Amino acid sequence: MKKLINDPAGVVAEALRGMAAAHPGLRVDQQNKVIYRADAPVAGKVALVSGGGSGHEPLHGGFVGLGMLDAACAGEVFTSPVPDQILQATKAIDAGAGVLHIVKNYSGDVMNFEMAAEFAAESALEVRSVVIDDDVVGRRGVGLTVLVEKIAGAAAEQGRSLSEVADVARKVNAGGRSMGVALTSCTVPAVGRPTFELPETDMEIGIGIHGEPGRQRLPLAPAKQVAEYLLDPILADLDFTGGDGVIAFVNGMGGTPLIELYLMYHEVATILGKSGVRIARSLVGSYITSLEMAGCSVTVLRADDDLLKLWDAPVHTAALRWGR
Amino acid sequence: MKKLINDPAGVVAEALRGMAAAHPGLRVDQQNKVIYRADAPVAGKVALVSGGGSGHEPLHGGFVGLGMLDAACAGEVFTSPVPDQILQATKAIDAGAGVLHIVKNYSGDVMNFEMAAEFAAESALEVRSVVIDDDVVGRRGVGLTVLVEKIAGAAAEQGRSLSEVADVARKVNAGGRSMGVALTSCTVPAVGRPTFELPETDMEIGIGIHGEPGRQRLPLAPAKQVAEYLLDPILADLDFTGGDGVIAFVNGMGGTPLIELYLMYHEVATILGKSGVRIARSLVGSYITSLEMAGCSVTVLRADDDLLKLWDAPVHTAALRWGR
Amino acid sequence: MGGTVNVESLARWIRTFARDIAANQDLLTRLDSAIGDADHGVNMNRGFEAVVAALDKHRPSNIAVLLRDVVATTLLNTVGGAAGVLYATFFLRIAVAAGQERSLDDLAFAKALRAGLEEVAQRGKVAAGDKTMFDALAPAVEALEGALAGGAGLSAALRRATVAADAGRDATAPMLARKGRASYLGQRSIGHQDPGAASAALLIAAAATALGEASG
Amino acid sequence: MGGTVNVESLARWIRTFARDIAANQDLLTRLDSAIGDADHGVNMNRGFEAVVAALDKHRPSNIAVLLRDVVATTLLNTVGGAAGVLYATFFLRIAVAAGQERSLDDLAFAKALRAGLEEVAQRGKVAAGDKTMFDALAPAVEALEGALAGGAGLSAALRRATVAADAGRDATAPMLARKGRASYLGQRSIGHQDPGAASAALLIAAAATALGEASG
Ligand SMILES: Nc1ncnc2c1ncn2[C@@H]1O[C@H](COP(=O)(O)OP(=O)(O)O)[C@@H](O)[C@H]1O
Ligand SMILES: Nc1ncnc2c1ncn2[C@@H]1O[C@H](COP(=O)(O)OP(=O)(O)O)[C@@H](O)[C@H]1O
Ligand SMILES: [Mg+2]
Ligand SMILES: [Mg+2]
Ligand SMILES: [Mg+2]
Ligand SMILES: [Mg+2]
Repeated sequence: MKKLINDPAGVVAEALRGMAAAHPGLRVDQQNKVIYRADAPVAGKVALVSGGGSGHEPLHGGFVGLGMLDAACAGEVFTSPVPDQILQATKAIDAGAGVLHIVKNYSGDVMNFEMAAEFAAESALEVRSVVIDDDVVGRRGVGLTVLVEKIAGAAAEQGRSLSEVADVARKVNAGGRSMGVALTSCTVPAVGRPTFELPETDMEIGIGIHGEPGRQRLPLAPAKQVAEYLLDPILADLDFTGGDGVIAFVNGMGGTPLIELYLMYHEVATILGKSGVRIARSLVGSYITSLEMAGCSVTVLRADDDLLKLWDAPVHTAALRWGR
Repeated sequence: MKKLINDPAGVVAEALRGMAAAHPGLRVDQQNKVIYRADAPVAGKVALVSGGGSGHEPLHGGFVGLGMLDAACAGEVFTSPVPDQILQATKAIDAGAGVLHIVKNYSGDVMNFEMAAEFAAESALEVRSVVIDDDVVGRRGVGLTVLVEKIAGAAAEQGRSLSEVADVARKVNAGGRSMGVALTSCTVPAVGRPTFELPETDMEIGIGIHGEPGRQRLPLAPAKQVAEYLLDPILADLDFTGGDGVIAFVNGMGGTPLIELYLMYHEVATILGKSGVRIARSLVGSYITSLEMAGCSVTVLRADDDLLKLWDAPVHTAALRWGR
Repeated sequence: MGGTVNVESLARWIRTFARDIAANQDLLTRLDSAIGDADHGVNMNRGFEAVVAALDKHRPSNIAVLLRDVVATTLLNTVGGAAGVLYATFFLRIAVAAGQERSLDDLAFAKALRAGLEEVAQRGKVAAGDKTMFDALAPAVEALEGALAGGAGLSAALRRATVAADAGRDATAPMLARKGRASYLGQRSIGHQDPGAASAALLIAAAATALGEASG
Repeated sequence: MGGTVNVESLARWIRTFARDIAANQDLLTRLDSAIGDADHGVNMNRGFEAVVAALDKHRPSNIAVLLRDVVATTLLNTVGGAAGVLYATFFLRIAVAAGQERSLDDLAFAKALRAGLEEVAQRGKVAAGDKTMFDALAPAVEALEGALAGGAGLSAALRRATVAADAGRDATAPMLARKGRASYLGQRSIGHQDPGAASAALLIAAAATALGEASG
């Protein structure tokens, strides 16, 4: 296992220390492993919490800040956070306007957030949950999570109500689909060996973000072909033509360099163009990763005018930043 | 070779197409492989050109935009651009206030930029060159290049003159040092096999950014130890205490995930703290890479008030964005 | 003077399970590598190490305090993932069933396990054949109930439960996963034993060891 | 009817070198993997493929047009890296020395090579023993000059130059690199042949083949 780490058991805590040191705009609760906007709770604003296993950086901690999340709960690597963490975060950021939980659709995440929401309800906190399940293969929460956090975050920043923000998040979830490919596996630090073996000649299609094997193992193929493997099921699942176009997102899994992601984006844009899908906005980079896995995912989100405006709205986080 | 590419010979051109498609704020000359600010030449402003081999993305193309570069010339993978490209770019962005060439200190880059500058002089263009050589091992241009482009770019945006902007760039170069480590090699697409073999148990200390072997091969070590290997020679080379503090930059080589970079940043910040070096600003992420190489580099830049203000000034590029 | 299952024997059960998890951590993680995300052994071991540390510090006055405050709460806050919630839920529900008691008789213990099982099913929205820990736990509880109803002592009944849990665990191998991460693999989940079923079978075996011997 | 070296034989030299580069592309890249960035063979081959394509299209009227407009300019715009500039510089300087001539005699050719060599040294700020292409080129030019001065014909002189270039190339192996990427390796550059010296030795050998045979 070749990693820049010390004790495998301390990876998450030590990385959080680094985040805290690097970003004065964040406040990190080391004890509970929660990353907060330094100015949370933000008076009058619906608060957004997300979280999940670590190893997907910059997700979620890198998306805490103005226009996106108020708090992110970091679990162990690939292991959902625990209810107590989530509850702490929920309490800490609630500014009276209610709290939205953004949850990726994995048993563990869903159940831990569910319990946290039950506990929060006992404390008379108003919590809504949105479960993200954009992956066309397994209805897991993958790339779209980034777009949900950005867009719902902008809606909250605008002063919309809890149910309105939840509706925006659900609309994004309903209109977005993703699909991923792995060229290599990845190694959970505490395990010390790759989660699965992938021969030099093969790739895994239909992966999630936890280094789990995909739906199908295929021989390596040119980028053009890989883009088709990823987009065909996405385009078959939902109609993306018409409307105000789409947000197209090519995401790296952690070990794939940007030059390849841009090359893939070229292929994706070409296929979408041929399919009559208009790209209104795009995002290319490694935003939701699986440790050092090589590979990428493609997300396509049907956008309307409201979603595009929310997308364009200012965002100031460690990993996503634009506007104002 | 596991890469998301088509024909190895087409990687650079296809990635540039992706960049052009993804970033409406850029104009890409596919023929000459030059990435321009869409609004270049910017009237009255000193223009900045950089460039080098591809495979270091987001460097340099990702740093074209307001507050940073006006043009970036992309060479083949790990091969410097050619004089004609650089000359084209120089001519295209010159707005009458002169052009600064930011050149990393490699024989190939230096000689190609030199020839381009000679040709430009024949066309009566005013060109200055700054050669970046921050690497403590081999005086190559590495991580500091990103900081030079940011800071000199801000100076140009402020309306400073060519010689003033060149002076700023030289001041940054004089006050910054870097050192890198590789955990794995990388594979040049046209070659198809890793540049060097690195056993599972070893790492290379003192690498550059071209997948070349480093100065020393050592057994893998914990992050804390690696941080010392990198910082000791940096701190021995230059005094970073006092003044207005430093900009500390932990850079990923392409295949190392962000969670490890933050963990490394924690170690770096700890050592700097113990050494009496005050961190005024920081940057953590993969900004100057070697394809999919796993590893990182550390850059420390002595900053004064002027440099910090220039660092904080607005920048709007594909890969670095803040302010206004 | 009360039932056959008491705070001490239950604590022994937990400690035995913790030891078996440690011994099988690598196996559980390997199973989870094949069809999941390679963390089940690591997660369970982290949690049960913390539980044992908590047990070393506290002397729970009754079953509810043991299983809720020491076991379930610790698991909830240290394991994470699907298994963390589900095991915590299981013990929490047993704690509720036990109330303020210091001991339970065989039938009350079996009833408590049944309640725990049902709460797991509800929390996990899981049914038999989904290829989860439920497929080891459910036959075990059923075998326990059957044996006790047939007049067996707790020790013999737990031995039968262990056989049933092991069979249930083995039966997950040919199943197509419908819950948890393994479900994303579709057909490719077939042929691999479910890691949660494997840890659940260890839990029942630990009960046979720790509670069975206590009751003779 | 002028000297022994003319536009046609020089074009043959370039084509021969291009063929040898293609045949040795992998070797050159391997040498560059050991102490550089693994692109010398790829770079040189890309450049000389383009040069041959340009040669196929143009019929250069004199040496200067051949070596400047066809060879040097093409190399300059397609090779990149250190070797691109240096080889382009070399041919450019020879072109300047040749002026508008369609052919050169032996001594004029040797003088042109000397001028090219010196321009390379100046552009590369390189000297003997720095472990670069200079270490193959310089002894080759010297051997050529010596042989011609001693009365040898061009063919024999180029054969001696080839031997000198090969020896110069081999001698780079034990050197500590002081220029180019290999210099970053410090002591570790010792024991590896310099890739640019290897391609330069091919260039001289190609001259012996293409120019030597022409002049008999
Ligand atoms: N919805 C569910 N209901 C019951 N058991 C489940 C469910 N989801 C997962 N499991 C069990 O949890 C086990 C995986 O646990 P673990 O690996 O620790 O968590 P995670 O899947 O979150 O990584 C699976 O093998 C399965 O037995
Ligand atoms: N300053 C220099 N002077 C002379 N030759 C040099 C110099 N720098 C590099 N070289 C030669 O160039 C060769 C490397 O060429 P190549 O690999 O194509 O370029 P790059 O080093 O830019 O990748 C070296 O082996 C060396 O012979
Ligand atoms: Mg997990
Ligand atoms: Mg090169
Ligand atoms: Mg798991
Ligand atoms: Mg090279």
